[in-house]
Amino acid sequence: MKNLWSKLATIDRRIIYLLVFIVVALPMIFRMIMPIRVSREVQMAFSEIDNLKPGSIVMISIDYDAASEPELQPMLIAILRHCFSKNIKVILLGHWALGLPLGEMALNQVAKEYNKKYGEDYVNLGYRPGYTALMVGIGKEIRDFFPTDYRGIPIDSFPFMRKVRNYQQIDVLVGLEAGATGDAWVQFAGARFNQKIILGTTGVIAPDMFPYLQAKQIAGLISGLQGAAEYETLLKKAGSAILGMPAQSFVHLLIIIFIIIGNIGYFILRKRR
Amino acid sequence: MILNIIGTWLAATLTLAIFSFLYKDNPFYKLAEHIYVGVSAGFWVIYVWAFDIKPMLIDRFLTTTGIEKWILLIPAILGVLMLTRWFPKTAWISRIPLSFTIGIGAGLGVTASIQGFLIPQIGATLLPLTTINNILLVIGVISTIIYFYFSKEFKGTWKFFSRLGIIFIMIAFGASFGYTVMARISLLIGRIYFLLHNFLNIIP
Amino acid sequence: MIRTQLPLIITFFTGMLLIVTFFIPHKPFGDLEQRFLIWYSIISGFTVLLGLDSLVKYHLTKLKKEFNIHSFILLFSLFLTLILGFYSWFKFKTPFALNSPFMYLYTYVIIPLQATMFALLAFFIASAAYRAFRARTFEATLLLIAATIVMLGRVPIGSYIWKGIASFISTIFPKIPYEELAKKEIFALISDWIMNIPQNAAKRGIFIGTALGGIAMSIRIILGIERTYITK
Amino acid sequence: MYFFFLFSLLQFNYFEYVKSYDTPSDEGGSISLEWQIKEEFISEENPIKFFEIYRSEKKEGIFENVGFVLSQYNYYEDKGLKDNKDYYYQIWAIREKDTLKSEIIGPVISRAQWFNKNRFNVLVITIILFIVFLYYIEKARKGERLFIRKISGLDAIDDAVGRATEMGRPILFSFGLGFITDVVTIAALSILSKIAKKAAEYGTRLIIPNYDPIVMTAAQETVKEAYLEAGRPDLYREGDITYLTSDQFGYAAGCDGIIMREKPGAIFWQGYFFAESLILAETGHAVGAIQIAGTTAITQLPFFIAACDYTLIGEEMFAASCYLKPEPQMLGSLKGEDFLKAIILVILIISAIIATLSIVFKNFYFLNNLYELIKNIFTIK
Repeated sequence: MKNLWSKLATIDRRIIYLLVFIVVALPMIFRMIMPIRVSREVQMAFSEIDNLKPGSIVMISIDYDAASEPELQPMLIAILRHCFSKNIKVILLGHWALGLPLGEMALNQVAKEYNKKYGEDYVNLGYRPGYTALMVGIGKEIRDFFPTDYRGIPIDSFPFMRKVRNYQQIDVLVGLEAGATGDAWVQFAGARFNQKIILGTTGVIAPDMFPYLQAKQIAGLISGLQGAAEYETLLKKAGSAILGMPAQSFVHLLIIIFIIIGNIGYFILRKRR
Repeated sequence: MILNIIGTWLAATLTLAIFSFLYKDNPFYKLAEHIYVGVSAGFWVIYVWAFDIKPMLIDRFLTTTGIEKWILLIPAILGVLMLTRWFPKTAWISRIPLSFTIGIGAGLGVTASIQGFLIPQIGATLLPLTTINNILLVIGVISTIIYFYFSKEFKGTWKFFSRLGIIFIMIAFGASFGYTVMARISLLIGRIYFLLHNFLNIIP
Repeated sequence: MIRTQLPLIITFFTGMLLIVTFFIPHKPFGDLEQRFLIWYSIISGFTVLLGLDSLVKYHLTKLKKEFNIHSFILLFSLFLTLILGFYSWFKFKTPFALNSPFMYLYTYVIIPLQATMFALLAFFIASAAYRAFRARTFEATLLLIAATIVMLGRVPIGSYIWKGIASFISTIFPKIPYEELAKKEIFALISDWIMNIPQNAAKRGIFIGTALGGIAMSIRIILGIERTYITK
Repeated sequence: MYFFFLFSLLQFNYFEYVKSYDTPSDEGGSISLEWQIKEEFISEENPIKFFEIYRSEKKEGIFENVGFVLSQYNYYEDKGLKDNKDYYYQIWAIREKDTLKSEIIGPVISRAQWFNKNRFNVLVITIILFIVFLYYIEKARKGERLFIRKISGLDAIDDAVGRATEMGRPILFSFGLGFITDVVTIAALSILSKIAKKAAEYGTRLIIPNYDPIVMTAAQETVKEAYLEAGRPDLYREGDITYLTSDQFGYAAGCDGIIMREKPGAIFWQGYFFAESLILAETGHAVGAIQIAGTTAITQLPFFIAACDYTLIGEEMFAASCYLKPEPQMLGSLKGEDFLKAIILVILIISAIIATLSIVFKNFYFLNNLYELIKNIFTIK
């Protein structure tokens, strides 16, 4: 008996690691889903894209990098899935040089799922420095900044891009933001050119974006991993956010159980001594 | 496309190699670790030169005119002086740029601490003792400050408050610990999703 | 003499200049802080070479003593990255062009390595909690209780547990209606309170202390009393 | 009739006021604008979307749009202007259905100032701090004896080095991700100096992997000097104080590798840390090292407390160099810190009493004003 208590007080860390791994992986493998309440601002964002006709054009801006990947990448994937499932064309660009690879990865992944072809259904314009000038400039003529896509292919060689000249041909702009570029999109694309904008942001900067929503400067707001999970719920297609939510609860519980076990072992051993 | 597949395999292999460290140190981890240190050290050289030296020094030197242009030579010279460490005889010269950077830190350490921490944190604690929360907050701040008193032995009332201070500190640390768990699990969810979805393709 | 006195003079002058000009918005003092920080960035751009030299020298000496695959791999990946970086810079005008080989390396090597190292924290936070959160002393008990409550307050499972507790309470005390009790998200409420009041208070106290300590340290550095970094 | 005429002229004016003035306490090149739209033009069915700001260099010239703010703001700072030059402004309120334009205001001129009035309270506090520190340092220099309480994390340094020596294992020291411009790194250098001296006396190897090259050079100098002072310059090995990488988690991966292979008997985490703190400390614990951490990074303290044997919390880090090197001047500045803490305590207590009384006795305006004054001193403008 004494042996058992001392074992409880000194569980090998590898057993803890294994259990954490299992508790995160299993709910994901078995696609366990907990009900999620959808907030109004995510519903607004979803409806905006949902109401677009096939062939409409959505421009997505990747304004984050690897540090905000866990929060913003699920949003990007969910929105791409939404667009591709409705045959909406996607233009991707970004203002963070180190974030664009994340955009490219998501595009490759989702395009494969929906059998979409580069140049016919989506293009990736890449990164250009100096975001203010770029945001204002697209209002006049997108070719002034992006005569070619990120590989150097002229954008006019893609059929659907030929008719895109400026914001007027872009139905919705989606900004995925981890910093100040979200404000800039609202100021330059939104206020000057009346571009319809949806923002997806990290949990940290979301409170700063709410005034824009109240002022109807943006048409929807998705914030943090919770927001991504809500979007996935509306889309009825599970992604990493919604699949990860149950794991959160279980790991928290697991850690608390470990703390309790450790303390039971510790107290009984101490009493014996 | 084939490059993407190779890339995903590479990424997955490296991911698993790092995770293997949880069991124990092993050749796979050791390999991944040395690749990581090598690649990231190289990456930072390029990063610093592309985002610091080129725009802040070279481009600016080429585009500005007049005195501003020549002022830029000061940091450039200080930077070069740093490299005198390579030769034992001149190594002491590198103390000039070193002491300059330490001076920057110390100067900012005074004004930035006063403006950024001292004033706002004191200002936020100037509260009327009309609610229990306010009373607790003020007592908590006071006793925590007392805990950090160094030139007095903790005896009597003083001891009471310093102990109260450590109680507040421990509650605070426990709470921040618990608060952070969620963010850390999110990271693991992201990695496992990558393995299950992008690599093994067994979940949507 | 010059070797020890000159650095102290430079530190004094730089530090005092930054403090005094903090209050002067007029040119050329207004942007001095910004300017010095840019200068610091430029200086550290050069010191990258010192770091590189240190890393390469260390592993070359190791390799010279006897061949080992790991030092070789490290140097190989270091130089490969540098070559790909400068090649991409030259060919695409920026090393960060998405289709450049340098970015390929970033995407499929650095990002997964970074993310996985970061994700190790999920395991370590569990093992640290298990080991350290023992009710050894009164203070340690408070630490673990605060952590547990905040953990429960952050996830949906906390409210399930509370519903269980609520039904237990209402069976023992039938006068307390279950419905109303269950509606109160007690763990979330307490956890918010802990974060806002005691957590905030202690954090403020630590901030004030740290700020004072940092200011004292800075003044000691400026006055040349603290001079560990300058040797004879 | 005459009245009506005047009224209709005034009705043309949609704004309560529009003010423009040189932005105070700045380096010039900036003009501030403030405005208030009349209440009767704020309506539910035709709400204001935002305000646009127009600028011209001549009153009759062409006005150019220079920026906009959302409707809830009524302040705009126009930057990037030339000093001592006339500018004219006009504010447009863009409403759902129409646009209301203010009258043209100006000319207004931008200038640079020599003193930042917004920082007056910072200046006063800076001067007070300097006076207090200089006074106590001077007092200590004259030879007054000062008491300093025990800091257990620092007393443990000798034991930790001793234990590593007994076990025949090396010592590992890390500055975390701090740069030389973080004063906490300088505090860590002082602690390193003490550890290096002990390590040299015992002949124990000291390994320091680095994140920042400048910190690395400072560490090399400090350790070399400490070995020299301990009379063992022969033991100094520059190859043990190396640069790893400036990638946060690359550094953690490298440190973890070193810990696993070298199995240090004592580990010191001293400096500024971010999320990697727990990765490092848990690995250190796994190899059974005594760990002494110290940081001012408040977010990482809980993890060090959980995983390490001793942790220096915030200010204790800065007190360390005084504690380890008890020169009179050092102790003097520590005494100065404590004096300032006492002042802060007094301020907190007195202002709490005044604030409470001013609520209880609402008629004593004096108390209320006093409380407002104290609050004003501790507000950043």
